[in-house]
Formats: sequence, C-alpha cells, structure tokens
Amino acid sequence: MIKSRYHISENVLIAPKTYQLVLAGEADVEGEFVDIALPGFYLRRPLSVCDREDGKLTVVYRVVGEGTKALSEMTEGTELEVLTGLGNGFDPEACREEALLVGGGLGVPPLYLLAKELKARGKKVTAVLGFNKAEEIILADAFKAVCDEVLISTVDGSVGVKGFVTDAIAAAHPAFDYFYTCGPMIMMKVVCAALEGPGEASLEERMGCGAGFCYGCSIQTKNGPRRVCKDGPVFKKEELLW
Amino acid sequence: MIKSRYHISENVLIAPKTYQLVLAGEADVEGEFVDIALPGFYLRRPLSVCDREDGKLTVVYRVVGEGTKALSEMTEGTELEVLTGLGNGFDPEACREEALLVGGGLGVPPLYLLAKELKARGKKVTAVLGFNKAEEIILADAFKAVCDEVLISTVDGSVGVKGFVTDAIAAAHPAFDYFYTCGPMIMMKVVCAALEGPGEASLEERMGCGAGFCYGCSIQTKNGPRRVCKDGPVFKKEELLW
Amino acid sequence: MVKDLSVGLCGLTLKNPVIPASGTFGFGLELAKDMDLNVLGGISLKGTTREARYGNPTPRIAECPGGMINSVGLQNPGINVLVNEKVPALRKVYDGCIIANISGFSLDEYRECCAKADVCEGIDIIEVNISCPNVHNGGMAFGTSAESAAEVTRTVRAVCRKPVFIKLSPNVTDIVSIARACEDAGADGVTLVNTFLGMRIDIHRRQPVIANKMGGFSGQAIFPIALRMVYQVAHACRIPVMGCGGVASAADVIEMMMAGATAVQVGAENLRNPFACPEIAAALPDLMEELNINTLQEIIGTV
Amino acid sequence: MVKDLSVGLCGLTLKNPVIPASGTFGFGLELAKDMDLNVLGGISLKGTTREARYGNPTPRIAECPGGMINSVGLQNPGINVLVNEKVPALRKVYDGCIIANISGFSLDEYRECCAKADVCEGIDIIEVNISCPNVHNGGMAFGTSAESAAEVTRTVRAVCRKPVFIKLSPNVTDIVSIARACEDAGADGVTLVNTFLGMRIDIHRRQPVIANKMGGFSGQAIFPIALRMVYQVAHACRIPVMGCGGVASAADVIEMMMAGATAVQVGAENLRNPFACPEIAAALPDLMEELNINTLQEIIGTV
Ligand SMILES: Cc1cc2nc3c(=O)[nH]c(=O)nc-3n(C[C@H](O)[C@H](O)[C@H](O)COP(=O)(O)OP(=O)(O)OC[C@H]3O[C@@H](n4cnc5c(N)ncnc54)[C@H](O)[C@@H]3O)c2cc1C
Ligand SMILES: Cc1cc2nc3c(=O)[nH]c(=O)nc-3n(C[C@H](O)[C@H](O)[C@H](O)COP(=O)(O)OP(=O)(O)OC[C@H]3O[C@@H](n4cnc5c(N)ncnc54)[C@H](O)[C@@H]3O)c2cc1C
Ligand SMILES: Cc1cc2nc3c(=O)[nH]c(=O)nc-3n(C[C@H](O)[C@H](O)[C@H](O)COP(=O)(O)O)c2cc1C
Ligand SMILES: Cc1cc2nc3c(=O)[nH]c(=O)nc-3n(C[C@H](O)[C@H](O)[C@H](O)COP(=O)(O)O)c2cc1C
Ligand code: FES
Ligand code: FES
Repeated sequence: MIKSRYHISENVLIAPKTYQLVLAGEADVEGEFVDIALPGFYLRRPLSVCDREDGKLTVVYRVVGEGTKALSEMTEGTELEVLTGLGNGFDPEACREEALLVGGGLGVPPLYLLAKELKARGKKVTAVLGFNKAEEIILADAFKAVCDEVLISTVDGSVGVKGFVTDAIAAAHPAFDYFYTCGPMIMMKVVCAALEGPGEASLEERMGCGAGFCYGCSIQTKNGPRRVCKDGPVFKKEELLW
Repeated sequence: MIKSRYHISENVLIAPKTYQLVLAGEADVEGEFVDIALPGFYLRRPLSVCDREDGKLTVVYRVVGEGTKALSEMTEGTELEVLTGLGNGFDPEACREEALLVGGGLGVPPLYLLAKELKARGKKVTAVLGFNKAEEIILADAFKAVCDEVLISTVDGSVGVKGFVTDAIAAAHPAFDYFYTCGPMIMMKVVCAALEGPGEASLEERMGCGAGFCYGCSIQTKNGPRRVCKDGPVFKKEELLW
Repeated sequence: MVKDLSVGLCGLTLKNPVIPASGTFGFGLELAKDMDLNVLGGISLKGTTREARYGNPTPRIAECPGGMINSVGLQNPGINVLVNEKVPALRKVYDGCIIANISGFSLDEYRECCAKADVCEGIDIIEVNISCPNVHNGGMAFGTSAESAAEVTRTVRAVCRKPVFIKLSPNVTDIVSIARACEDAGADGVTLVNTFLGMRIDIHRRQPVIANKMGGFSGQAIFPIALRMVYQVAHACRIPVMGCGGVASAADVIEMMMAGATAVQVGAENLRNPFACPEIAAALPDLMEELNINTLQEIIGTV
Repeated sequence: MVKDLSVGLCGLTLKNPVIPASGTFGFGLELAKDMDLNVLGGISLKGTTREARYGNPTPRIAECPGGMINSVGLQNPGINVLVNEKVPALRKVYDGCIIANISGFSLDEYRECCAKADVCEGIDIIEVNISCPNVHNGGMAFGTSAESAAEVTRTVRAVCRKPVFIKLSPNVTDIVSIARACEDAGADGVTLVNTFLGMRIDIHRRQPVIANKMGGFSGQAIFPIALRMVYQVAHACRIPVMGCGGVASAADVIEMMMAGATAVQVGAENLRNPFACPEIAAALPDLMEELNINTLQEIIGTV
C-alpha cells in the first residue's frame, strides 16, 4: 500500500453519468483498486483500475452519489491523494488456454487490464459485455482491440444479443477453461451458477479502510470470514457463499 | 446583508504573515466588514473592508490560524462565497473639522476607507499608525496619499516615534475634534482613556453568524448588551465599558 | 407534478417542515429585511426566561470540525418583552407557525413564563427547553432525568392550552425513557435534540476557547446521533417529534422525516449561512421529485 | 532543542503518546509491511471475545459528515488466537506498548479473557471495553451504569496483575460518576471514549445504511465531546486517562493532553489515512517547538 499524490490528466464523460478518469503520478503500482481521498468527504472512494501504463492509472466510474459527483466536476490538473496497491485482482495464471471474461455495466472496466494480461501470456480471450442499452456501452472498442472475440448483450436489445450476459453466452457457447466475472452481484451469482468449471468473481462491499485492517468489509465464505478489500475483491467461485 | 460569490483578483504578501486580498464581484456594497466562507471550515472569517471601489473589495489580513493560512494559499481566480453588508462602521459625520485616526497593526487597514470618506467631506485628517517594527508597517504610503499628516510609531523605534501610538500623539499633539481608533483592545482602551473629547473604537469578538441574530458576540455597554457584529463593531467611546 | 410540502403538527398545518431552531434565528425580526420569512414553515424564537439575561461572558463561540460550540447562555430580554414586543412585531410580518422557546431555572419560572406565552396571541406552539447546558444549576438538571423532565412537563401542561413541546437534551443515557416520561406527563410533542456538552482548548494560550470553559456543541457533526435519537423516540412514542441536530440540507430534512420527524429544525447551519432555511425549503420540491415523493407527510417515519 | 515525547503510564514508559485505537488498526500485523510500527507509542489491538465472532452483517460502514458509523460487531478470532498467535507475532516486530482490548457478554467471559491476557507475555496493558454499542445485550449494558461498570472492573481486577484500563462509553448522562466507580473498583486507568450510537438512512432506498440499523459513530466530528469528557474525568479522578475520540492531528493530541490525557488514541482517522498515527507522531516535535513545549509529560492536564 502506498499513499501518494496524483493529478488528473483526463476526466471525460464516456457514457451517461459515466466518466473515464486518468491519473498521472507514481510509476506503475500494483493493486486491483485505488482508494481516492475527495476533499470534503470523510471516507475514500474505492475504484477499480481499468488500465495502467507509463505512470498513468485509468479508472472508469459512474456518478451515483455526492462523492462521485464531486469527482466528476474536477478538472484537469487537480491533485488527488490516492492509496494504491490495494486488493488482490484476477489471477491470469489460473487460466490454462482459453479465458472467458464476463462483465456487466461498471464491472466491465476492471476486466480490461485482465484481458491485456491474459493476451500477454498468449491466452485466447473471449469477452462478454452486458449493458442496459446502446448508449451505456463502454470500452467495446478497447476490448475488441485486445480480445479474440467480444460479445455484447443489451437488456433492450439495441445492440448485440437482447437480454443478459448469460443469454449471449448461451447463444454463442464460447469455449473456455476458466472464467472471470465482474458486475452487479446478482449478475455474478447467476454467471457463477450457469457456467460450469472454475472461475473467479470480483465483489463489492462498503469499505472503511480499504486496506485490510478495519474488518468493515467482511463476508462469510466457505473458508470462513474474508475481507473483500484485502483477501479480495476477487474470490474464487468455489469459495463464495453468495 | 448579501450572500454572493467573489473571486480573488489579488492575494499578495505585503508584510510578514500579512496579505492584501482584493475580491472582485458584486458592485459596491455597504458594510464595515465581510464574512468569508472558507472551504473546510465551519464558520466564516470576518475581515474588515480596507478599500472598496469599482466592484472590488480590499481587505488586509494576518495569518493567525488555520483559516487565514488556508486563505493565504488561495490563488487568483479562486471563488469565495462572501457575506457583505455587515456591521456599522465609523461615522465620518461625527467629526466637525479635524479628525484623528489611531490605528495599531491590523487595525490600520479599516481606517483607510474612513480616511478617504473624511477627505471626501473636506475634513482635515491626521493618522497615527503604530506597529511593532519597520518590517510590519503596512499602508503607510496609501495613508500619506490621502491624509494631511501621517505619524508612525514603532515599538522598537526603527521608524518614527519609538513606543506606542500614544507616545506619537503625545509628541506631536495633533489637533482634532473627534478621534477614530482600531487595533488591539488594550491599545484602544489606552487611546480612549488618554484622548480627551469624543471618539469611537472598532471592537473585535469571536463571531457566530456575523449578522446580528445569534447573540454570540455580545458585549456589555453602558446602554446594556450590544452585538459587536450588528450594533458595532464601531462603538462610541462613551458607550464602552472595556 | 406539484409537490405538497405541508405537514400537520398537533392540529396546526405547517406550509413546510423547515423551522429555524431556537437561538439560531433571533426573534425572526433580525432577518426580516434579508429574506421573505413567509417561506418558513415555522420559527422557533430565541430561548426566553422570566427576567432579562445578558448571558455568559465572551468568547461564547468556538469553531470545531463540522460544527461549533456556543455558550450564549440564554441572553434574552425576558418573557414580558417577548410577549409584548417581539411576538406581536413578528406576527405582523410572518404568517407561519411561531414557536416560543421557554427556559427556566425553577418550576415556578417555567410555569410563569409558559402561562404568559400561552395567552400571547401570536404564539402557536410552546417549546420548553429543559436541556440548555450553558447555565449552572439550570436546564441541564431538568432534562437529564425522566422524573424531573416529567415534572416540568406536568407543571407547564397545567397552565397551557396551546400545544406544548418538550425539548430534550441528548446528553443522556436513555433518551427514550425521558421522552416517554414527557409523553405520559402530557406533552403534545418533543423536540430533539439540543446541543451536546463540548469543549475546545486553545493550545497556544493553553486555555479553553470558551470563556465559560464548556458549551453546547452542534452542527453537521451531530447529525447521525440526533437522527438515531429521533428514530428511537419516534418509534417508541405516539406524540410527534420535531427533529433537530446537524440538519444542513434538504436531504437531511428528508432523512430526519424518514426517521420519524414531523417537522425539522435547522440550528447552527443558519450561523454559517443565514439563508440556509429558505434555501433548504426551496430545494425540497426538486429533491422530492428525484425521490418519487409527492407529499412530505407520507414519508414521516417510513423507515 | 531535542523534544521529549515520552510519557509515563502506570509504571510503563511510552516512547510517545500516540496509540491507534482498538478496532482501527487490526492486530497491528496487518500494517507491519506498510510502516515502521516502532514509531508508535502503543497499539490497542482489535477487540477480542472468548469465542471467535464473525460480527454483524454488511454494510457495516456508513459515511457521515466529519465521521463514520461502524457496525463491525466485534469480529475477532477469539482470545486463544489472540494470546497464542497474534500477540507473539506482533511482539516479534514491535517493541512498544501492546494493549489487549477485551469485550464480553458476561462477567464470566470478561474474567476468563482477561485472565488469559494477563498471562500472555507480550501484553502490557489490558483495556476492557464495556462500551461497544454494536452487540445486543452486550457491552452497552455494562458501560451505562456505574454499578455494572464497577462490577466488571472488580471482576477483571481480581484476575489481573497487569494494568487494567476500563474503556467507557460516551452514551451516558454522567461520565464522571462511571469513571469514579471504576477507579474505586480498582481500575488503573480509563480510556475514553468509545463510539456514539448513531444512524444514517439511505433516502433513495428508504432503509438504514447499516445492515444492523445503528452503529458506532466516531471520527473528527466527536472530538469536542470526547475532549470535554476527558477534561471532566481527568479532573475528577486520580487514575490516568487515555483520551480517544476524533483525534486527527498532532494539535488534537496536544489538546487532549492539555485536557488531561496521558496518552491519546487515534481511531477512525486511521481508516481514512492508514498512515495517520506515524504522521501524527512525526509532526509532534515541530508543533512542540512552536508551542514552547519541551517534554510532553509536562503538559498533561495543564488546562
Ligand atoms: C473494490 C471496489 C471497486 C470499485 N470499483 C468501481 C469502479 O471501477 N467504478 C465505479 O463506478 N464504481 C466502483 N466501485 C463503487 C464505488 O466505490 C462507489 O460507487 C462510490 O464509492 C460511490 O461514492 P459516492 O460518494 O458517489 O456515493 P454515496 O452513496 O454518496 O457514498 C456514500 C458512501 O458509501 C460508499 N458506497 C456507495 N456505493 C458503494 C458501492 N457500490 N460500493 C462500495 N461503496 C459504496 C461510498 O464509498 C461512501 O463511503 C467500487 C467499489 C469497490 C468496493
Ligand atoms: C469585525 C471583525 C473584523 C476583523 N477584521 C480583520 C482584518 O481586517 N484583518 C485581520 O487580519 N483580522 C481581522 N479580524 C480578525 C480575524 O477575523 C481573525 O484573525 C480570523 O478569523 C482568524 O481566523 P483563523 O482561522 O486564521 O484563526 P483560528 O484561531 O484558527 O480561528 C478559529 C476561530 O476563531 C475565530 N477567531 C480567531 N481569532 C479571532 C479574532 N481575533 N477575532 C474574531 N474571531 C477570531 C475565527 O474566526 C474562527 O471562528 C476581524 C475580526 C472581526 C470580528
Ligand atoms: C447559538 C445557539 C444558541 C442556541 N440557543 C438555544 C436556546 O436559546 N434555546 C434552545 O432550546 N436551544 C438553543 N440552541 C440549540 C438549538 O436550537 C439546537 O437545538 C441545537 O443547536 C442543535 O441543532 P443544530 O445541530 O442544527 O445546531 C442554540 C444553539 C445555538 C447554536
Ligand atoms: C471500525 C471500528 C472498529 C472498532 N472496534 C472497537 C473494538 O473492537 N473495541 C473497542 O473498544 N473500540 C472499538 N472501536 C472504537 C474506537 O477504538 C474508538 O474508541 C472510537 O472509534 C472513537 O475514536 P475515533 O473518533 O478516533 O474513531 C472501533 C472503532 C471503529 C471505527
Ligand atoms: S475495508 Fe477495512 S478491512 Fe476491508
Ligand atoms: S455574531 Fe451572531 S449576533 Fe453577532
């Protein structure tokens, strides 16, 4: 865990209420998510790392409350204090040859970095990305540039398969030996139940410290209590009790 | 009382820990002091108006705590929410012909606007300005440009009369029919006791609302309780109990 | 869709639930030139005692993170000036609910002041402060036990025909038992909460910031504790609750009402923003729209 | 001039008064890789009970202006794991004062846990939490009356040779009477304060934010109330006080000490800034210079 100052080098609207934030600062740091201090707010805001290179971190966030609203109003050059090196991310080594990535909404961005890591290891990568409607689609081109195949589903059918990610998977039957999923809890639960074989899911929980010492984010797993921020946020499918 | 947004058009160091702040916004507004909201601080900071023209307000402040420190670090263009139209200032009409202005340290700035107002009414104005030492002298040239005579005292004798404002007055014996004083409480008390004839003094008190409705700043006077922010901050010498 | 902001309180109808809290809005008159008072659902006037009081020595104000301490100490011109001058003058310019806030150092004083407030035409509700922590041997003692709270309630109840609200102190182990005691003793409602006893030290001068050492702490900082007490009392009593403590926005008003408050008082926030109450009242309709609320009355105590 | 930050506490010497508060720094080990723990005067470990506990359902955390609510609910691996694994592991990397924080649901549980902590070599001080508001029928009941607080104190005093601090709840009418009762029952010191019972409602979902409805409110917001209690107790009792509640800076540490605290615990601030304690300890010498303080010991209770 490292506490350091970053400055905003980009903070742009990429879909309704959804922003892509690029932070420049400290050279490449580890960690699945960052925890950003926002002036005037008591707790930090955890956001998953979507991409990372050349001392720049990209996160994609949706405005859901006062904190993300304040963040969305910050301009280029604004300094932010950020905790990095947090959380255990997806394990690209767990996949033997063919990976299936299943993302829903704001769960899509963290899978992007994983897709790059899997490709760097020579794996075949299929991504299934689910959204509510056409205008909410994010990062589709970025995934297409990296993955072997990208399937899109929308609830209203405006783009790709009409329905949920599971409908897109059922229709295309992609081959995979390991899956990775991130998105709304209910989506991940359904995905874990529907897909046979091993995989892992990235959870979300209200956090205090974000760094494993306040036990504010504990969940019960088959192996006893686990901290989402430190032992996760990514957990193996077999471990999860839902 | 008006609440409006100003932006900083100047915020420069003019003496050790002492800054001149020019706020641009709302056209000329009344009031002896303004009450500035500082992000991250619960209460506003009251600062006396030193000058006012063309929709610009000048205040001079010293860094004494966290709030003024934060203010001193703000750059040009920063927006601030300000309450204006607060307090009853000095009464330039109270002087018949010859006015004596007695200021000490950060009590000097508010007398500047008064000096201009007295001159506009054709009065003769003598200003006695007291400081600790040469480097802390502020606004001397501004006063010289406006007043008929300016006497300086410094505690260490580095400039002008060595000692306090009362020493400078005792040495020069300026003629006056009314005096106005602003500065440390102890200075004003001594000035009011030493000077014969009528005059008025500008008090300071910790404030809640700054606008006369919380009764946080009350003092006892010969005429009963008075609110420094609303009934003052300027009070007639005869009224004060010290 | 037009939003209905009105709430019913002891047979009165308030045009909206937003009320400046006692001591943080003077007698209303001080602000009459600066805003249209008639946008306010009610106004709780400065705490009044039998005799005129100067209050405590200054400094009376200390800043804190997210709040402030005051030790005004019930400066007021006395009950006769209230009923003969202040209330009639306010009534001329204000058509909403006028709440007289009464403090006392003895049962006699409470009885006498409340009786005078009861026959004062302009006053709609009598709010009895048994909680002010600033006065030695004063309000604090009455507000910190169920027995003495009930005693004050019975005393004033006997001399009032108007609705009587007892304003409780949060500096207690069990707020519910005190509220219940007031209800049983005939209170028409309770206002909660008053300030917390707090203190700050000036580490440079090595002295308390407040001349009186301690004072009443309030402001945004206390909101979660006040909200909890409103929730507990509203779910344990049948009389209405005026929620108070740390309210600073329209969202806070809604949160207090969902916790069980019928009306909501705004205190220290007025000191940092004299226009807080009119701004909050004006912001309510849009927020109601966002939250799918058509009438405020319907959300009271829904959580 | 070299500054002396050390303070004496029940015969122990702390290298400085800065101590992460129980529950906000895990068992110390969680942060051992991220900082040099040895810059801390002491560490109060996560609250421990007889049996392992998972604690309360999530969400357990709610943000507030200037503070937060937690309802962790004493998640811990049980006293045996504490004394056999956690403390020995921490002792290997940490040479300061190790404080075991013990909670219980019965006198028996307190007795058994404290007895085990007392014979655990690495533990220097036993801090008995009689105040955690998260557990039904739990700590709250013990901490809210002088009698039951004294009862717990006597019970654990009888089985401990190490210094025993009783950690008090601020959710009480009269903190002084409770502290005095603990002193009379043999406590070597008191820690004050624990969290305030608080609540937040999510107005969009119309539900409490915290799964358990209410939880413990703490952080900067409570500083003025905590400071007042420290002042009152330090001036009424002869045993040392560990001050806690809203401390977020070196200036806050000095203010707590001037109010009467011998050592100062930092709680929620660690959650928003994991490096808060080392940063505060590092900032003390310069601040002492500015305030003309040479040894911290000399300022304790000077106001
Ligand atoms: C490990 C992790 C990774 C995340 N990654 C992303 C991401 O990449 N993009 C994105 O848009 N969002 C992400 N989130 C959710 C994001 O943290 C919240 O949307 C954000 O904190 C909301 O802040 P707010 O002030 O706008 O909302 P408010 O509701 O005003 O926040 C109030 C409090 O609740 C917390 N909170 C609110 N919603 C959530 C939530 N869903 N999860 C956790 N805490 C919450 C806030 O952090 C804050 O403490 C992630 C959450 C976690 C735990
Ligand atoms: C009517 C009036 C006019 C003033 N005009 C000027 C001016 O022109 N130039 C100038 O330098 N100062 C002036 N002051 C004093 C100025 O308001 C304080 O120095 C300033 O508020 C300190 O803020 P801080 O955050 O730096 O100090 P802190 O000590 O951190 O402030 C803590 C709290 O105490 C209050 N406070 C601290 N010192 C004073 C004080 N001396 N008077 C009133 N409140 C105080 C602050 O407003 C704040 O609420 C004036 C005060 C009043 C009442
Ligand atoms: C400056 C000031 C003066 C107050 N005077 C009174 C009073 O006279 N009577 C009373 O019942 N409450 C008084 N209070 C308490 C408030 O009415 C209110 O109950 C308390 O401040 C909590 O609300 P808040 O957090 O919104 O400030 C006063 C509060 C402040 C800040
Ligand atoms: C997440 C969290 C967990 C806590 N757990 C405990 C605990 O196990 N035992 C205890 O005595 N106090 C516990 N506390 C209370 C703190 O130790 C401290 O007394 C309180 O938070 C006030 O200090 P603060 O305002 O600095 O947070 C906890 C506080 C927090 C925020
Ligand atoms: S948020 Fe503190 S342990 Fe996970
Ligand atoms: S500061 Fe509120 S009346 Fe003067």
